[in-house]
Amino acid sequence: MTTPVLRVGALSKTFGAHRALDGVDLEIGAGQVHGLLGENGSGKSTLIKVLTGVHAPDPGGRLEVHGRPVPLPLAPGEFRRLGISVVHQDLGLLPELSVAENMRVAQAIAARRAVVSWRAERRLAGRTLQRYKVDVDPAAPVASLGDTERALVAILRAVEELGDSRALLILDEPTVFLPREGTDLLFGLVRELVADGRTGVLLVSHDLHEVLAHTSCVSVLRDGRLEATVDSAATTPERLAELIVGPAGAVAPRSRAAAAGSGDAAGPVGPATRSPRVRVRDLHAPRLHGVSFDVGRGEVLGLTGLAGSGAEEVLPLLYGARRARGGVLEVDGGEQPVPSARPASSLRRGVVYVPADRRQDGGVLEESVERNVTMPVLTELGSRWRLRPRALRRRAEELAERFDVRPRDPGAVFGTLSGGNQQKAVLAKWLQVGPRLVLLAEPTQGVDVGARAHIFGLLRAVAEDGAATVLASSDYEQLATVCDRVLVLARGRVVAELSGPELDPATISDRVLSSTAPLPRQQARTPQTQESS
Amino acid sequence: ATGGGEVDADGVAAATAAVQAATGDPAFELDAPAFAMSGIRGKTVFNIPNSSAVPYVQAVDEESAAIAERYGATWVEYTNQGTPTEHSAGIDQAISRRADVIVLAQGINVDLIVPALQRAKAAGIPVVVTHTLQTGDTFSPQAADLVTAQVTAPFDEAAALIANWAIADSGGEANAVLLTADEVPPSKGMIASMRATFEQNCPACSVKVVNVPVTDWATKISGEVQTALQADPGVGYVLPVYDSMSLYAQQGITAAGKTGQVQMASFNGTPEVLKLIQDGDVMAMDVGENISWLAWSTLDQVGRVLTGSPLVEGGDEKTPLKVFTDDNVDATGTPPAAGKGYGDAYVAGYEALWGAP
Amino acid sequence: MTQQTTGQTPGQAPGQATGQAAPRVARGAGGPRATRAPRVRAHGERFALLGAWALVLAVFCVLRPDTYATAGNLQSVLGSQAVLLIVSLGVLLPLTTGEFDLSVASTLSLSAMVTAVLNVQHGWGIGTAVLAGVGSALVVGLANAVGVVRFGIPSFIVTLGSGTFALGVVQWISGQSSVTGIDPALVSATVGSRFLGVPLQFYAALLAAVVLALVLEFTPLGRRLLFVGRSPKVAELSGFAVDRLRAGAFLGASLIAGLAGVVYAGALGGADPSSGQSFLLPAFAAAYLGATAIVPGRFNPIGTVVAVYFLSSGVVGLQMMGAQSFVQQLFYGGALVVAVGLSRYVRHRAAAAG
Amino acid sequence: MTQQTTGQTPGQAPGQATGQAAPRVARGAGGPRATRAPRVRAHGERFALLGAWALVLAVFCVLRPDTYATAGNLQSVLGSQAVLLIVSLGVLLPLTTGEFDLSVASTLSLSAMVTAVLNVQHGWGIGTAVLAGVGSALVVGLANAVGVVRFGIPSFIVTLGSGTFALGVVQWISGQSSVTGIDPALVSATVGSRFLGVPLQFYAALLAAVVLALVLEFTPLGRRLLFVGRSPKVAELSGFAVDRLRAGAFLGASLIAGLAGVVYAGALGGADPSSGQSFLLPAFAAAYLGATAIVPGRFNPIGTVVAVYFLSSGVVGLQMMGAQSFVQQLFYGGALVVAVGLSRYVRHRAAAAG
Ligand SMILES: Nc1ncnc2c1ncn2[C@@H]1O[C@H](COP(=O)(O)OP(=O)(O)OP(=O)(O)O)[C@@H](O)[C@H]1O
Ligand SMILES: Nc1ncnc2c1ncn2[C@@H]1O[C@H](COP(=O)(O)OP(=O)(O)OP(=O)(O)O)[C@@H](O)[C@H]1O
Ligand SMILES: O[C@@H]1[C@@H](O)[C@H](O)OC[C@H]1O
Ligand SMILES: [Mg+2]
Ligand SMILES: [Mg+2]
Repeated sequence: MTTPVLRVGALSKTFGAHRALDGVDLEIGAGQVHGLLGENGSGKSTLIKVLTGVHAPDPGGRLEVHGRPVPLPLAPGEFRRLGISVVHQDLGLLPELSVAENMRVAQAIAARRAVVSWRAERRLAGRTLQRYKVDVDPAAPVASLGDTERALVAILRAVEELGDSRALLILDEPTVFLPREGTDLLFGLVRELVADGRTGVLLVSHDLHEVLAHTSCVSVLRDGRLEATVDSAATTPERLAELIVGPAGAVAPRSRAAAAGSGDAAGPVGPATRSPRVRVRDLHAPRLHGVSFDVGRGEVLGLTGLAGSGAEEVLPLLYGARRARGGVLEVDGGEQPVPSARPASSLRRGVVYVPADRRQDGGVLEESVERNVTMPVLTELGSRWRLRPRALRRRAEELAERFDVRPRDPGAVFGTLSGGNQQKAVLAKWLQVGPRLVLLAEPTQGVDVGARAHIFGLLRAVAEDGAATVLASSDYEQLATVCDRVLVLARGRVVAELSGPELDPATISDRVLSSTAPLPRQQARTPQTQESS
Repeated sequence: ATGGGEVDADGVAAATAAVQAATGDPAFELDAPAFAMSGIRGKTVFNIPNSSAVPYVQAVDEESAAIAERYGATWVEYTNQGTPTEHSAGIDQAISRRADVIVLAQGINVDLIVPALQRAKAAGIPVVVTHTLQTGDTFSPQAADLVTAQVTAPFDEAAALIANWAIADSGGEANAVLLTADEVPPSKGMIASMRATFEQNCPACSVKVVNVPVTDWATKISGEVQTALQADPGVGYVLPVYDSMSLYAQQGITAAGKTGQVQMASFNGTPEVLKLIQDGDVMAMDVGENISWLAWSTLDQVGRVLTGSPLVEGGDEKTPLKVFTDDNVDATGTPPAAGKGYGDAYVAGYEALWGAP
Repeated sequence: MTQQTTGQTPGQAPGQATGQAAPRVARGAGGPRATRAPRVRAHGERFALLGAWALVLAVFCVLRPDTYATAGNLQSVLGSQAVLLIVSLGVLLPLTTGEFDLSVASTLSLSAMVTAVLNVQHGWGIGTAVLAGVGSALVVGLANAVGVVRFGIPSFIVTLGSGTFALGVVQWISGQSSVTGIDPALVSATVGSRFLGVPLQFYAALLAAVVLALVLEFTPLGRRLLFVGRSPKVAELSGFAVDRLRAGAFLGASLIAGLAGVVYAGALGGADPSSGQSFLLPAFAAAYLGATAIVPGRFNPIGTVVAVYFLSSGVVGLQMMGAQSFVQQLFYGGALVVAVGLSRYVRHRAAAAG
Repeated sequence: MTQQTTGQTPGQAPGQATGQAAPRVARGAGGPRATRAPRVRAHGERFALLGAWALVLAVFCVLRPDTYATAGNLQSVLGSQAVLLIVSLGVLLPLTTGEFDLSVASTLSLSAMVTAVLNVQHGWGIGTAVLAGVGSALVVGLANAVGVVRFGIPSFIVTLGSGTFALGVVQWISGQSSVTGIDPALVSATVGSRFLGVPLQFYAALLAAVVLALVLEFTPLGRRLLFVGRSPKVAELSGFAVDRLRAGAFLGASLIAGLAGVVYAGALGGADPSSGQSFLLPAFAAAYLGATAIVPGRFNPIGTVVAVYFLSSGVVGLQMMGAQSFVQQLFYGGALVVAVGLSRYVRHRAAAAG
């Protein structure tokens, strides 16, 4: 057997009193796609940050690349020279710069040349994009790209950055932004990459099926310790879930019934039997051409579609986080034109929105969990002129308990929570207000299996209370699990409605893929939010 | 500081006399050759004031411009915010406009614009510096032959009057805080003059000097004054060398709760400060210089340069000082106005020297 | 409505910029409450600046027992910084929402000058003159709000511009000279009357600080302003009227600066066209330094009070020692950096031990 | 090594702050290159400020054909702004990396004063005196870098403090008075000699601007600095030595300010302790205004050059018209806000049309 591209030994990392990594040993072989799994907060991101020199590990850890020992901690940027490159979960793109500037930054910078020609760089970036058949204009600002396109740009950048000493490509939850087509493109690319026999891939993901489908072996972290490394071919999702959360933990939910929690045997009530609580009529936006639907009391409606289909646009438009061109939203009989919606007015109508990008939009990283989760209820728990600190604290404690936010300390700084716990806190922030309409974008993105089940349960409970829920996601598994009904969008229109027995991941996937091809890129890329009031 | 000695009655008498002598309307004492001011007709005077943001400076320039225009010259005012960079740029502008004379007015430090003055000299444009040096003083060697003429001012005499007034007012037992700004050219001489006067006329007086750079006047003077009054409760006089400091100093006295116990005297005769004498009890005396008179004296020397007439030797135009107190301040008008309260001997005097326009 | 947030928002083209400086004190921070440090250590940072102040007082009391360690001196230290303190509170508001207001000093001058000119030269009653002065200040605030919130111009440049413009107006209406002889009632209401030996303006400034502190810490409004500063995007999605809050912060800053101008006019017994400018940098220094104390990591009024008096206690001590003005500068500059550095150090220690 | 990024880094407690103002010109922005606006429109913004400059020149040439529209006047406008231009380039570097340097003006004074004192009072050769002057400037830069990068103190307060301290040193070594009579060789190298009627200092400043522009636009270093300013987090994750880059920006700013001080000493033929301060706000104004031109949305040297001359052309024109100094203030303040506002407007239009 060849030397592994990367080997770490006895790697630990302590933050204050907390040991995020605890004596981890890991080996990634050449030509191998190696999965890395673990609960939220188990240390995955920390491991990656050690490998990229962001964190200095505790003394005693070892690192070998291509069999050569490398002293720790790594100097800034050293990982580059070792042939390691990373796609961080937040992608690490600068929206205000062009695709080419973003893609070529490392090469342009690493070059010993004194001068960079951005024209040449643009050409090179264009070539890379072409080679992988990604139709993006290298001169376009990243801000004008959709999520998928951004993810592809980030991934292509990382592949290019591997350079000649190519050793390891790290993907930290690369697929959460990607619909199926993007995922396929990505893994096609990954296979091509490892085929050279010199490169390994470390894939961090919470999607057990995906991991099993695309890796040759999987390591599982629990509380910073390596729980096991198993052969992907010889294991099952259930076994993995057990490794992740421990034998006593929950098992990945396979059905709505399971998601609804124990004892809730009652299946979803069909839409026909519900009185519609929410009506959306003729929603128009640059990428939406007349979308209409109803959502019943207690119903969970899914929205999905390929990138550019408009599915991911609907929620921010309804909430007023972006401006629609036309359309009407009716909640409990009260009508309002969508273009005049604003977050504040939506909230007053009982409409809440949980954005997909929690780090950017969900909460303020440097403030405490308490301050974050109580944002919408400041006056409710106090008065217009007075806060009630004790009431706020109590509410935060309750929410942390109910939504299983870890650590359970409302004084903890939001930004220090692991990704999954941030998501739980953001959900807590919105679901506490007793909403009439819940708009959820990718609610379990980056959330571990245990927490995912918990979140599904919470969503169910909100629905039981009578809220109408619209859930936009490209996770078909999730849609099948929690939704009563799923609408598939393409070219800015609803092209299919699935319910009852059709609600399984494979069918949803079929319908999405068979919906007409996505919009030409050209159009898909036009800035979505130009029309100002 | 001095102090601790016996009260010197002779000194007090001398001080009182000196102050008394300066309370009347001054006479025109300049003794210089006559010349025809009409010769400046058609010439361009390019005036660069120290800073256009100082009202006192502005008032002098406005009066100068009026006189120059009366005699047919063009007066160009280079408004600026008081930095050496602007002063240099002003000289370049004067050169490019082919001015006939450049006036540097009211305290520009010529040493900081030597390179520009060299360009003016190369361009053959004479430079007149006004109201910057103490009468009798000369420029540094590097600047001396770049300046054609100057108009000096009796800064030291004014300072001595302030000291004498405090001596007289206290009956020879003044405990005074002197406020200065070292970086302003005449300041050091003025402080020396005040010290010398106290030493000579008042062995029992004590003196403390506090320096506050101009840029800090607004934020620091008030605090400094309060601190000084706190540190020595016996202080009875605060004597700023320039009366633009007195607004802030008065604030310090008020804030220290010493209104009625501490008095101020200063120099310049700025109308707003004279108004403080009229209005309140803190500002008690101001040594005034007649703004109009300064304008006429400027024009006198400038006219001599432009017409090639003999210069006033050393630049001593014998511009007078007048002491204003509650007794005579109303002569400057209510509210006080620039140029009022000094009589008009200078008009007749200069017109006699210059002839008709 | 043009939205100004970090990310993209409706009504804005992507690639559209707000161009804003975000003068946060604490980027990745939440203050020691948020850290897991033991309470004792956490208090170390909260009270580090108070400690430094006490130290300065102690040193000078020992060095100058007869003059420094007197009630009179204390009264004079307290009484003399009122205007600076009020202006510092003014800059603090926009800083909290992530914006700079460099126009406060000119706004102060404008308010003082309008009040003085109308009262002295046009014979208006002091009450109406004061109202007009404060009104003129609000006009500057309105211009700032419109420039920043509506047109999306960086606040640094809008307020630099509006401040310069306002100063021009001051010079214009004053004829570039001081205006003295304001109504004695105003003088008496600021420096003329005393309570416990300290002029009334001190109590006015203190009251302002306390009110502002209560608003920022204990009202929904204060919480909202803070969140707007931390992340406009999150604040907006949380339903806060971000534009109105930011505009309000600018108006509030101008209102406070306008009041400072009125107090200044009372303290001077008039107004002068230029001296207000000298408050600008000290006000920012106090706001930033104050953000290391009491509620570390946040701009906060009580911390600002401590900062102002810490600095002035040192300067007064040096003055009593007869130190030259450059020594005061050295102290001022050095104290700023050392005090902030120290508070970071305390926090580090606390974190390391936690 | 202490990392300063948005996220969390070793050696820093959670809740630990770098507390930095990020004076970005363009937050979510990319400028017109980035928008899909037709090229003409895009050029609209790039060249709007140049157009405004041309307009100002044209207006005054018409109003004052004999005095304004002369080679002499042009030469004097160009020649007189060299020091301001160099200082503006100094503030631009830290601005690019998202930091403020408020100490540049004091650094300039320090460098000028050290040079003058050593040359005039201690008889050092002008070459070594200049080196010492620039060296003293670098000490300030080092202090800034250490304070900001190592201790994580907000740059606003570090540089306010270090600037105040440096000014104290200037007052100290100068005895609070001007030091004149510097070696004529320095005078001749700055304002004494001319090329095409314009003093050499102008060409020095222009050269500095061009070099800096090339560095920022066409070298890896420039790109890194830009990335650090836009997102320290991303830059760090991309493996840049963020700390070193930010430290380097402060050192670079001080170096440039030090050179500006040397030029200033040459232009004055000496040094004075206070006038350097007057460059501070205009330098920031020029940097921010310049960020609306040539490469809109980024602080850029050539835009800064245009901004400096746009403003000074207007002020000189007003001076020639005999406008009072308050009119100059009104122009300056108004032009700042209007120019930036206009460039936003052009961008909006472009975006709307694209
Ligand atoms: N800079 C830090 N300071 C303090 N604690 C930290 C820091 N970074 C991470 N942690 C803690 O270390 C633990 C591991 O976090 P890490 O981000 O590696 O988890 P993860 O496996 O990536 O989780 P997720 O799946 O949610 O992303 C968590 O408890 C987290 O709160
Ligand atoms: N500003 C911050 N302060 C404290 N800790 C932080 C901060 N930023 C990031 N972290 C820590 O870094 C860890 C990793 O964050 P990262 O953004 O890489 O992924 P994540 O948010 O954990 O998402 P996920 O699993 O869902 O990967 C978090 O667990 C968090 O503890
Ligand atoms: O003439 C000057 C005067 O205007 C100012 O008050 O101080 C210094 C003097 O040079
Ligand atoms: Mg993670
Ligand atoms: Mg009186």
